[in-house]
Amino acid sequence: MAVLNDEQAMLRDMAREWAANESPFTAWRALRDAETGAGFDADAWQAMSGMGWAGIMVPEEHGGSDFGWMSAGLVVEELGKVLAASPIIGVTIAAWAIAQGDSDEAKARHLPALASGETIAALAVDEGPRHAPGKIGAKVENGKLTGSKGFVADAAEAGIFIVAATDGLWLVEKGEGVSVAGRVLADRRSHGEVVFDAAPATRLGDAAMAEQMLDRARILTACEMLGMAQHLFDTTLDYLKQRVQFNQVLATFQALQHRMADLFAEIASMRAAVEGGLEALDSRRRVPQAACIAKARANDVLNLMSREAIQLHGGIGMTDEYPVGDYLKRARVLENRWGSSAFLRDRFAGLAGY
Amino acid sequence: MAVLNDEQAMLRDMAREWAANESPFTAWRALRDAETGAGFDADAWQAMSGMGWAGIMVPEEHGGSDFGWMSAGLVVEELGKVLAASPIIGVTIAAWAIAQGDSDEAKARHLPALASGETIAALAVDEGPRHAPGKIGAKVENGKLTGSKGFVADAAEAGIFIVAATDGLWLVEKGEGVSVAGRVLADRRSHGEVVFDAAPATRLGDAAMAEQMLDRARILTACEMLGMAQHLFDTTLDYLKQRVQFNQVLATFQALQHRMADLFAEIASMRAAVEGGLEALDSRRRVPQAACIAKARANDVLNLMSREAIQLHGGIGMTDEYPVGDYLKRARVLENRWGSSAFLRDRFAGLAGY
Amino acid sequence: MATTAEPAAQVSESAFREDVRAFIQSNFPPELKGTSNALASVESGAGESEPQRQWREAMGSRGWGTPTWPAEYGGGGLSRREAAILQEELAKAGAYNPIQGMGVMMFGPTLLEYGSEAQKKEHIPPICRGEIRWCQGYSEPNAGSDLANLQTSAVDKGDHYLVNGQKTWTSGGQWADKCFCLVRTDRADKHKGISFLLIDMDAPGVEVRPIRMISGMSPFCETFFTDVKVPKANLVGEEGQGWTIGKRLLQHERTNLSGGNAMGRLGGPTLGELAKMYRETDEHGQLADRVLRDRIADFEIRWAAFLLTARKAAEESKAQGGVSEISSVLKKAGTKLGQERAELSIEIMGLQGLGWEGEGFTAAELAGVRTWLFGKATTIYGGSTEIQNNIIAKRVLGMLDHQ
Amino acid sequence: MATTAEPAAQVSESAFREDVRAFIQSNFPPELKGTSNALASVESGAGESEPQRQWREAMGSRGWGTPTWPAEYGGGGLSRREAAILQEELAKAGAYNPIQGMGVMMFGPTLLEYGSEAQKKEHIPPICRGEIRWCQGYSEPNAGSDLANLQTSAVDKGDHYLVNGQKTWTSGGQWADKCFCLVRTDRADKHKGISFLLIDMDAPGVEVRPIRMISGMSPFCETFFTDVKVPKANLVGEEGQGWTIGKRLLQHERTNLSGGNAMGRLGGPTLGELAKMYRETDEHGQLADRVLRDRIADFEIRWAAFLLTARKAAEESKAQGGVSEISSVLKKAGTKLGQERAELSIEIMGLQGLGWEGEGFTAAELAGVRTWLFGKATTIYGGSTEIQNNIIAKRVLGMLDHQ
Repeated sequence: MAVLNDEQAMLRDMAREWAANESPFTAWRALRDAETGAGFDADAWQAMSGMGWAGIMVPEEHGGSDFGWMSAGLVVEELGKVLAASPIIGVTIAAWAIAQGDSDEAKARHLPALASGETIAALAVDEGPRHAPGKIGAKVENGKLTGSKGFVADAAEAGIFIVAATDGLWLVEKGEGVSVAGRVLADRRSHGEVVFDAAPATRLGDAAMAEQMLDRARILTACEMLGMAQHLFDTTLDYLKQRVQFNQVLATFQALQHRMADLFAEIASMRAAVEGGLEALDSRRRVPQAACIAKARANDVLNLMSREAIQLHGGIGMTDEYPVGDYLKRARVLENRWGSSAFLRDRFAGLAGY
Repeated sequence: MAVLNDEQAMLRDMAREWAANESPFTAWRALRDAETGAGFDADAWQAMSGMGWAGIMVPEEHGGSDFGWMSAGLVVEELGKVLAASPIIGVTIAAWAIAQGDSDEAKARHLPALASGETIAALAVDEGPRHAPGKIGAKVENGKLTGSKGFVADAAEAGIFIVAATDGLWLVEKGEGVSVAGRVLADRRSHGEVVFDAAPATRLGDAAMAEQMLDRARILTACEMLGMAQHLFDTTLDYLKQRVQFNQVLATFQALQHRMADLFAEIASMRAAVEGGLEALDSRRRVPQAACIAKARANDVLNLMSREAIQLHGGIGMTDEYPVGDYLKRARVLENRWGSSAFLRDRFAGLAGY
Repeated sequence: MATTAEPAAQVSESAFREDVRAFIQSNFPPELKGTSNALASVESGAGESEPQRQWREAMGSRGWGTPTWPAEYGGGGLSRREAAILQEELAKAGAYNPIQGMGVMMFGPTLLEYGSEAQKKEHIPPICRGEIRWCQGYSEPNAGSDLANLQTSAVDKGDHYLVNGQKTWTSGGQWADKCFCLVRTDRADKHKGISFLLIDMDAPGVEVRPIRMISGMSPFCETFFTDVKVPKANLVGEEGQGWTIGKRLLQHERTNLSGGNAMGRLGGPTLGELAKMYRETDEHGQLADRVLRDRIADFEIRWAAFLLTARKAAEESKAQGGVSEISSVLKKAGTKLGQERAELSIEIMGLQGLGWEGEGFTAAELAGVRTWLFGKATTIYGGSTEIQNNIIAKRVLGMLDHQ
Repeated sequence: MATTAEPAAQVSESAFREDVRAFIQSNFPPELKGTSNALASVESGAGESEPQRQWREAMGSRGWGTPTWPAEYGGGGLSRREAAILQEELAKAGAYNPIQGMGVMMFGPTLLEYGSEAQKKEHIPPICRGEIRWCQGYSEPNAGSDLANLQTSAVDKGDHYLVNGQKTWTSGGQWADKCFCLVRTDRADKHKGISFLLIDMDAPGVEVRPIRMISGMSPFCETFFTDVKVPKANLVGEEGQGWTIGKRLLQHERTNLSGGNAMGRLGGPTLGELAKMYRETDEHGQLADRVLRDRIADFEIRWAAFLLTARKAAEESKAQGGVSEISSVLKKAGTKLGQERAELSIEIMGLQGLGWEGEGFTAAELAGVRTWLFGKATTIYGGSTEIQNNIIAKRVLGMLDHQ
């Protein structure tokens, strides 16, 4: 655990408590099994926004708290632990992009609504099933954006889209020239194909800013993954301490002890990498490298942890009734988002000049 | 273990017995510590040749037994187990190349001498520190070969060299235009840089034949590696059954049991791959693929096994007095020879068309 | 090594091959070409189509679905060589073996070894004809890896046993006709108190409850036995011999599970082909992503080595007779590779390979996700990888427990 | 998070920084720039050059080789912040800390915690001045991972102990002046029978025999004690307290070993740089072999995460006080990564990276081979990886042994 200041520690404790009491795994499961197609519970998001979580990256003058990335990451991690569905990552990143962006009008119009939870934002960057920021076809001509974006999270619920086009980052409001078709992925969250057909767009920044935004999205996504991996580790350890076979609890079997020790070391590495990413964002030091380290470790460790959690739980982990399968499915979706490990290693090597 | 015919089973038993009685590990160690620079013991090679092992790939009319690749592989594996130093791989492959080759004169002149153990042959293909048959610079003009070859095994002892040139495979005798400079690698066997300066050369075959020769060299090298890995596994298992810590023999610790089970499965895979390679050679079916499978598995499993053998032996394995370090050093040399796993995977994928 | 067949044998072989071809020609419904219902018998209750029924009956009438089983009990009575020819010809014609399921894979071979003459005569022929579906009553909520801890009791009532208890992970229990079951006939001895009993799934007191899995499918059940009467004629072997018979059956199970069949390796593209469908290729038609290509080749090489291992094991067990203890290695390695393959597949496809339902995904993509998830069970059931490791360490390598 | 320093502190910091610079300027012999003898003290008997001696004495006189140790015993008495500034300035000037070895890494911190006032006054100052080499007398032929099984006995003879027994893996025993040793003062109790004793290596009855390693080097010894008289003043703590003190020392050892220092991570090229020296690059100056490049990046990312883990552990242990139990994770992870790095290094170089001696190889290439081989010991000594796994599972995760 990073060494936190009082404000951060309070925020984390609050998020942890809220997640445990108001948004346990059963809350997610109730949403999923209702099969309404909704990606998150609107009331829950209002509650989160009411606690200020939607406005962590919104400047104070626009109604936010401007608490910084470490704070945002702590909240996202706690939500990840219980698999709470929310648009917090898209909203947080969008708030940063708008606040950093070129348009004062956009700031005044959207930041307060983002901070209050009224407006949902979605990030529309990739156009195919894999992260490929180097292959963007969406174009803006005369202030109108045209192109299609794939697998956009919370697309159906979004009021605004932060869109990567060939020449940089743009803001598009839902409405004229915007159509969304839902896609159901294994994680059962909200995803959609978004087609922009000469949709009115507001310019936020250049391609470099788009890259900066992606680094932030990588690190914040890694925070959700850290929460998931930590939960899987904890729940697996609990299970091993309780399940009896051969007249012994499984935790007493040395082969399992050593596997848990390996996983413990991996999760320590993942946590250091993810928290290092948040620190890099707050101090603005070597952010691109830190983002590669955070997300690549998050991908690899969560992948391993999700496989081991299933295996170490045995049959019960294979049942839909038990939570671990939902973590596994969500894990693979997030591993793909904003860069697979192969993508990130390529980027990391390029940054290091080899 | 492959299902063998009587002839093969007899040959294997003979090799196993000879290795245990006449060429145990201490024989290699005596050779190494004599520091004469010799790559193998000449008397031992005479003994091996006397048993017919030098002539396994030599046709009967030229004084060999023509027993086939499975037979050759069984002998090489047994020698690998005790880390016996010998030029058997170079001699066997050279015999095949000459027997398959274009020159009747070469057959008559060299095959009987190879079979009798009189002549040592070395394979001179790669020109740098990694296997790269696509990057051969050695050229033949007017029957004279010019070029240099790196890390050639048994170069100092060799009477003839089988040399890959830009246009195919050639035979060069030691003497005019041939100079050898020794190189001491970690395995302490005989290696040398060989410079050919307009050395008289006899043509054996085209580039396709050179490729065929390399597949054979890969599979036979994999046999030596199989013997080494099998020995390391067996000796590690023995050690674990004997070493007492915490009032228990180490073999009773479940974490070690499961690691040994993993290694057992890996060695079963390696053995199947290597024996599959030998069968492919004898039946001439899908040899290039089989060679990739055999050598890649041999590389990866021996690499793992050599690391685990050191670790599972603990401190004693780190001492020079104990044999395991010599297997480790030899392993890395052989992993590099005739294709690292990365090279072989590239080749395998190319053969499969992806 | 090359098989040196006698000329006489070659003649008879080619005659047999002709016979097989003619049979397929006359009996295999062309509309089934390239399809398969191999898993239907265990993994769904989907009904048979008319051509499927015809093909099953045709194969069953020859006993060719169980080609090497004795002809006297309805098997094909073929030699291994003939069975291989049959397999080759079926593959050539795009035909499948319609006689599948747990009866064929596990129960039949075990009953042939341990059953009474009357039991073989009663149970084997319907398996050969594909008429009866068997399910496995082994695991219980507190007897998973520690199978011998099972508590389902069978109390001797003179002419019958009275069975009470709960089984779980009963494969296809909701569609099965009969269950081969491990039950406790003696509480005093953990292993020797176990017996091997055959139970009708439609007997009064048998109740099944499907278990929904993370893949969304429900191929397994919880099975409850409440005062179920089982005739004593349904005891296989002797009372207390169940552990021995049951373990033998597990060896057959392992050998079958190792093939990775349950993980979508039945037909379909290779990983290299799949990657070429979803990823860019260069001017040589090779995958442009060299890192992915390297990982695929790594997998395919290990898979090839696994197939060689399995083939070698089959040859050796043929030479030595019986199922070898290498079955634990095959089960462990095959299921691991199957899972690796599924993970690589979805990685190749990216988010396109993670669709759950609805628009935007092909049927193959959606099936791939379910296969990936279902495949996670393969290293757990049939003796988990951890149990296989224990078996290898203790029985094969002689590494004992703490004294 | 950013450190919010007080303005006053900043002034004093910058004054301290000036002082350090001036000191380096006046005392660091320019000919030593970029060199290091950090390992010389434990890994060889190589003598000191005159400039090396001067530099050691200069650093020792300020106590800056042990910057945070108390000034009253010859340490630098610096705050952690000041020590960091010192480290920065040394690095900037290409200078090294010449005060190294087991006395600094393990024994000193332990003695400061458990030693008597007289012992600290006697032993700490010479460590701070780099005058005395200490070696570790822990392992024995039958007490490796099971350290508490040690048998070397110390019998109470009134004013002294009489020590008999054999130690092994004594690092630098042939060059050491003194040995901190675990000895058995009571056979009745495995753990409480152990005491922590300081032994002069030149005392009569002490004999050392170097062990030749697979790397060709002999950095360890077997040490034989035959009727060695050790004054009672050399007992640290109380009789029977040796296991507690000895384990504490191991925590310091783990923290130090984890850094991968022993695996050639001191200076030298990164793997990416190394690969660019030995492999082809493309038109962008990147490695043409994308598969190798991917593996190097994978390593470097995991290495970066490890350094972050170590930094975080240091911050936390500073916040909480003392060495944390994460030391086992650091030891296990750091040594594993160090070995991976060495394996990747030799793989990058191909056979050129496997030279043993003689012509055809650079000194760096030959050193790399020895480093690779020596590094195999790092997951064995200082508590093997298996022992660290046991510690993590039991002490950190609360997974108990069979009851």
